[in-house]
Amino acid sequence: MSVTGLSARERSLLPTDLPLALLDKNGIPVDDPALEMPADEVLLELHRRIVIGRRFDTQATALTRQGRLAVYPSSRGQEACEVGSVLALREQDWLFPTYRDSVALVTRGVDPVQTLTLLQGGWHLGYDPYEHKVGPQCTPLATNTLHAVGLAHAARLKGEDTVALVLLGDGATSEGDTHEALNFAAVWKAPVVFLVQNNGYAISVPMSKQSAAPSLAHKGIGYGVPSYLIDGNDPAAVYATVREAIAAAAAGGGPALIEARTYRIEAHTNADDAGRYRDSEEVAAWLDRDPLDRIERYLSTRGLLDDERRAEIQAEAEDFAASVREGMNAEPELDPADLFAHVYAQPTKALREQAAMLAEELAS
Amino acid sequence: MSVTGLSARERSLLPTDLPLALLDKNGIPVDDPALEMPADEVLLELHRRIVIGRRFDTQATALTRQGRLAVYPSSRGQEACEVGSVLALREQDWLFPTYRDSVALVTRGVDPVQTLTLLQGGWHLGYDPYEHKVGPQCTPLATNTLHAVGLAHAARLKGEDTVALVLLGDGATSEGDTHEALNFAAVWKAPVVFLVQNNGYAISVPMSKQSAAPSLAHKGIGYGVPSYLIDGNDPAAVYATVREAIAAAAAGGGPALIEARTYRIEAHTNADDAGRYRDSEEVAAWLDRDPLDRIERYLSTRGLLDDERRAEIQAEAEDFAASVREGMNAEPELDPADLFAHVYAQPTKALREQAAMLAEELAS
Amino acid sequence: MTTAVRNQELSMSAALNRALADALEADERVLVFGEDVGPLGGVFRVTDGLSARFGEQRVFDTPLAESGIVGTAIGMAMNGMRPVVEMQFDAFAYPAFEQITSHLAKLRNRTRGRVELPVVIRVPYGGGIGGVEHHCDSSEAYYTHTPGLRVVTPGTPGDAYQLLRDAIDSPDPVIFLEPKRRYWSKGPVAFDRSGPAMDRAVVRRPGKDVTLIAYGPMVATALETAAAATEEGWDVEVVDLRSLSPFDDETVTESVRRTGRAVVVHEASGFSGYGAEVVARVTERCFHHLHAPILRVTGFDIPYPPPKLEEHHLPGVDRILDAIGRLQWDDEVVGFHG
Amino acid sequence: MTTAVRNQELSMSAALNRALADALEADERVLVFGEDVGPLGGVFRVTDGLSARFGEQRVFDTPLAESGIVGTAIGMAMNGMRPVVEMQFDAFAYPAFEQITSHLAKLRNRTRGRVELPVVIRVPYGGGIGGVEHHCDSSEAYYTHTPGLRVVTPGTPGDAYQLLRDAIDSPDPVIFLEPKRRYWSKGPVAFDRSGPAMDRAVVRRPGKDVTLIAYGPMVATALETAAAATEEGWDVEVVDLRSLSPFDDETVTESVRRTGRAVVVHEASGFSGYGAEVVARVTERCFHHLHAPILRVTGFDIPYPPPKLEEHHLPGVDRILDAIGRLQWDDEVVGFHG
Ligand SMILES: Cc1ncc(C[n+]2csc(CCOP(=O)(O)OP(=O)(O)O)c2C)c(N)n1
Ligand SMILES: Cc1ncc(C[n+]2csc(CCOP(=O)(O)OP(=O)(O)O)c2C)c(N)n1
Ligand SMILES: [Mg+2]
Ligand SMILES: [Mg+2]
Repeated sequence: MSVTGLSARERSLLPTDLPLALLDKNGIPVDDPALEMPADEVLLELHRRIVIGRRFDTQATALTRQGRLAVYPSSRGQEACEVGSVLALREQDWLFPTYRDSVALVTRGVDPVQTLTLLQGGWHLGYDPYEHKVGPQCTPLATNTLHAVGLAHAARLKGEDTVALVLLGDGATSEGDTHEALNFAAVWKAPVVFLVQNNGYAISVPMSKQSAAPSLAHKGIGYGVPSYLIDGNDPAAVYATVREAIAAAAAGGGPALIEARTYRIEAHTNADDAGRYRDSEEVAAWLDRDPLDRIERYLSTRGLLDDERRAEIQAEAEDFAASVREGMNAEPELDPADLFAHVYAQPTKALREQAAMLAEELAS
Repeated sequence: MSVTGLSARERSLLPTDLPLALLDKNGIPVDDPALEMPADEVLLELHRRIVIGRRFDTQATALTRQGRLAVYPSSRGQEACEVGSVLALREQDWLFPTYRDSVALVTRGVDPVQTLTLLQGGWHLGYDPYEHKVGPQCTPLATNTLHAVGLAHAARLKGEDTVALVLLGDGATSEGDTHEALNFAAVWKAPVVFLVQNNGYAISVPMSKQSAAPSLAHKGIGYGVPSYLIDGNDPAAVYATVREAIAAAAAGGGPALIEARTYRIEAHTNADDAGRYRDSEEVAAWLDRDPLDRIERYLSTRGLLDDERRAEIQAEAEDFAASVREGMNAEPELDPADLFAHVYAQPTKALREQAAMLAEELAS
Repeated sequence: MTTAVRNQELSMSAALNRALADALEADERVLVFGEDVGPLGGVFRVTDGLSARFGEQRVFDTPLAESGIVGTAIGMAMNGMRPVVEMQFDAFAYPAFEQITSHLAKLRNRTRGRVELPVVIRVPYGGGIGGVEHHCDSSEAYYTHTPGLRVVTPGTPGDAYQLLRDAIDSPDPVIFLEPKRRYWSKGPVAFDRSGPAMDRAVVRRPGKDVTLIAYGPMVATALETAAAATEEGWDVEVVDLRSLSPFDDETVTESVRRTGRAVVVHEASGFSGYGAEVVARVTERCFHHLHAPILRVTGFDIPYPPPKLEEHHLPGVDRILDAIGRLQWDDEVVGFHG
Repeated sequence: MTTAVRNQELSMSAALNRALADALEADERVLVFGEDVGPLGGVFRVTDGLSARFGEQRVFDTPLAESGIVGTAIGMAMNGMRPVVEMQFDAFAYPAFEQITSHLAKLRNRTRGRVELPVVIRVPYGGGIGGVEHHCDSSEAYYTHTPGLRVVTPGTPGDAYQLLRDAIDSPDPVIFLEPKRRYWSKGPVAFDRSGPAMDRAVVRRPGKDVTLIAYGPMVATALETAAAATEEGWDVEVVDLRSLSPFDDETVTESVRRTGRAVVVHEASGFSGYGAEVVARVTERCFHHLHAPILRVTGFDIPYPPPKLEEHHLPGVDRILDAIGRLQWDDEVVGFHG
């Protein structure tokens, strides 16, 4: 087979060979970047939210050890994606997160206790999706991609200026739903941004067993969706890329696919034993590419961040963590009668009977 | 987003901008072709089989009008794909066809009456898949792609030199299973060739509503699968491409994706009314690109085919059609007791009871 | 144009088409989409003319992917739309099973009522049309066992109109099963929606000796059977369930307590089928009124047969009459399933 | 190493691991694959150590796609392999529903026996482990209603070993449901496969007053109930179905005719659930032996609850005892479902 050259269309759809970045791993701006460096206030906010997000994450992990959370999938190491993408959203945009994206949720403003309700075992969802325009944290992999496309397409039909950002993992890209979502979005020109957090593993399964493509971003061209490969540990790059993609989608340019290369520092969840499938050198190499370090160094070098300000933010993060601890110490108030509510808009006769039976049992 | 250039890997995976061809629509060899022209005997055989295949196809359509077939999805106009791909198979290779590929089946040597059994309403499958290494004609779209991958991977595990060729339509590429199959095949380096017959429509739905990609072949790079875009009405090009892909797969090179641009001259099936969604000019333009015409002109120009030989082949095709007519005139022998056979290896007690009940009913 | 005529003789297909048109007219949030539902009008012509009339923004063809259709319908409903989607044939709804089961059915409950999904999934189902494999499944039991879904199926053109309008207006997701062999059967259709509520069964024919419980494609067969049964001296009551989930205990229990005998009929395989639920719950409630166990007349426990054999699989008048005959009128003990 | 020990006390998880190892050892056509079944050994450690022992050619991780896993297993089986695949949790088998229903279950029949698919799909199912949403479904009824599939579920470590070996040897596709709350329960395991055939139910505890019909995770609960029931003066017989499809009429009918009373227990929602089939067919066959309608004790007709509420949903000893108490010992008429 021979290739006769690359058309302009192809050129506009393919990702770059190397991940786009604005800051290198030491926080030094890269030469001649293909992305626009966010404004200083944005960078400062990225930093602050990452500090808070990370503190939240370690707090949640600690809560699993105390038995206050049933399970917690940490996003430690992925905060550039969690925070960078959410800050790039406009108020009217929607976020469709997965189970791993609790940090994204709190960054979006969802109450941290409500964020953790699912993982606490209290109810399937603790927050109102419409309050902050955040879909339910999604467990069945890749299924949320289609919800995002539907919601965004409906917004367009209604003439609303809304973009949906959907988060998914490297593993989730293998599911049929991801394919269908990218295709529907492209055909409909739906304003959706797909952000794949490629953290190297689907539980224990490494990328080499997940895909043989040059990159996951190379999937985009097969749908006619412009794609970006970016350094997912660079908060500035994530922010800039998502911002650009959202602007394009809002302007009627259709969907975009972003693969952010990052790494899950913790095990899949507290219940997982990552030692079975990866070694500590690999983890160490990624710790060296830490997103928080990177932006902190940059801001410090630029003189935008001093020790005092850092201490302030750290204190804020500690307060936040304390509020989470406190919130999670309270047992959630759960009424068994609620089991029968909201199965249908109005409980059926059979459900009313079953509810009565349970009530009787509990009374006796 | 900016593209920094095309790597060698990318270059080897992307299809060409224009469909590859060996013969233009008038049967004139294209300049500087990227494919190898098949040997003369192959071209002659392609021609002969296309004549027979087309005669078979028109015969089958006629049988629907006489009520001898419940339904028939014609592949008229797609014979370059149907015949070219099958002749490129080696004996040890497997074919995984769809409902539209009856001509591929008879070309592979499946008895024509057995081929039509499904469509006659006699039994779900008339032939033994193992006899000619032909999977069941598959109706649930795209599901057969996974069967092909599994079979091919198993062959590799067993050390067998077997390649699986799976046929699918443009519409079927939108199903999640196609995505999963391409991905599994690529990761496993399974010897599978995916041939998409892009005939412009999924029943009534045109390509513009099916995909926004530059071509369907552009999906390949998203899996790391080398892809070909070819002229699907050029029998020589189809043969040469499938042959090349099979050789590469057999040599351990892994899967390939081929998009063949062709056209469904008839309606989706005899039950469809194509006038509702396309106009006759469009059909006429494609009639002008007829695969049979094309190879016939080429062979005639080359002096490889004269009127006498053509008459011989036509006679052979008529004989074939007559045998089909005759075969289909006989009502299939069907024993209602067979309903209960082969649900399990051994009928369960419940099925034996149900069979007895039916037998009693029929006896009374 | 739509309001002038109050009552019309229509085929079920035309009644459904009319229901969609009236719903599209009545509520701009209603969207109709799926495979070939646009210019073609659907392979059964149920959406005929709708995209021309309401525009391709509201009635449109999608890419060929059922999970995609249902998954995007969920997202649209989250954003205030009322999608009515079509699965081309019953077996082709299976790729959407995860979206239906894990999301469509459960999202209201999972979000404590915050997310409401008024989605209707239209599924042409059942056999009797000479369809080749995968075109004749009866998949109702997969849906009725999934809490959060409503499952309804019309047996007449009149119900087709009313139930589809009600399904579209329902705040709950509805699996709307269309008995494809009855698409072309005609019957009176009233457009004033004066029939019983969506979750109620109806007595289609009163009788005092035995209750025949049927739904969808089998309603007509049950009525035929009832007519034939008079010759044998049996006065058969026919109950048309209409709503498979929830189940109308009241109507069915009242009938069976009165007649003391019952037969449930459906096309789907019997084993672990919907009829089992009917037998189990009606027996629980009517045990001491029953003269004989409730029998089931169903498809066999086999994959749906090829066209030339389907007549043997499908419950017909004779087989139902046989079952009625085995209801221990003389107190002998015989079971249908052996 | 595997043959020396004849009998061992193992957890169900270990028994399953041993069954897989012995099957891989015994037959080189056996392949084990799925998500995380390789080096990790599966999230429940059922495949622990197998990829190291048998190599990544025979025990391997796949890309993350359930339809892909089942679809390729079908292709491999067509080519002479005997794939044993894992769905990580019950709800995550739904994406494979089309491959299971339209192909795995039907291909033998569709090809008139020419294509045989000895595939085993292992599905950890049920609740009681504090799992969050989508991790606790009981999906057996979706499979039991699909002709062509065998559906089995062990209630004990001993059965786990034997049934899995039998399932792998079966020429038919088998949905192998593993009750995840029992993974860590220990019990004796015999490696000589001397137990009853795969399609037979067993009486786990003989009794004469009432038959408790259970399977999978509820077998232990049923036995507990039987023990508690002696205090109330009831001698409870416990039948462990083992095979949900096909159903062992003989064993169950014999028991119920003898006791005259029965209760069916399962975790899944009751409506249109597997228990309905048990009630319907056993009632058909035992009607005149029954003193009361067969009752069901099941999960409610709701999506599986969050961890902190699941105890209210799951059938437990008290609820089962209540149902036994309602079996009209004094001839009063009360139905469980109201
Ligand atoms: C449909 C489906 N199959 C399987 C699972 C079980 N599961 C939960 S997380 C996970 C790995 C996901 O990997 P990836 O998409 O890379 O996301 P990550 O966890 O790395 O963020 C698996 C297999 C699931 N949740 N949904
Ligand atoms: C899963 C599934 N969904 C829907 C259908 C109904 N159907 C049969 S053929 C067809 C169109 C297929 O188009 P394409 O893949 O382009 O193949 P072609 O018929 O053009 O050869 C559709 C929608 C099906 N067979 N399977
Ligand atoms: Mg990952
Ligand atoms: Mg097509």
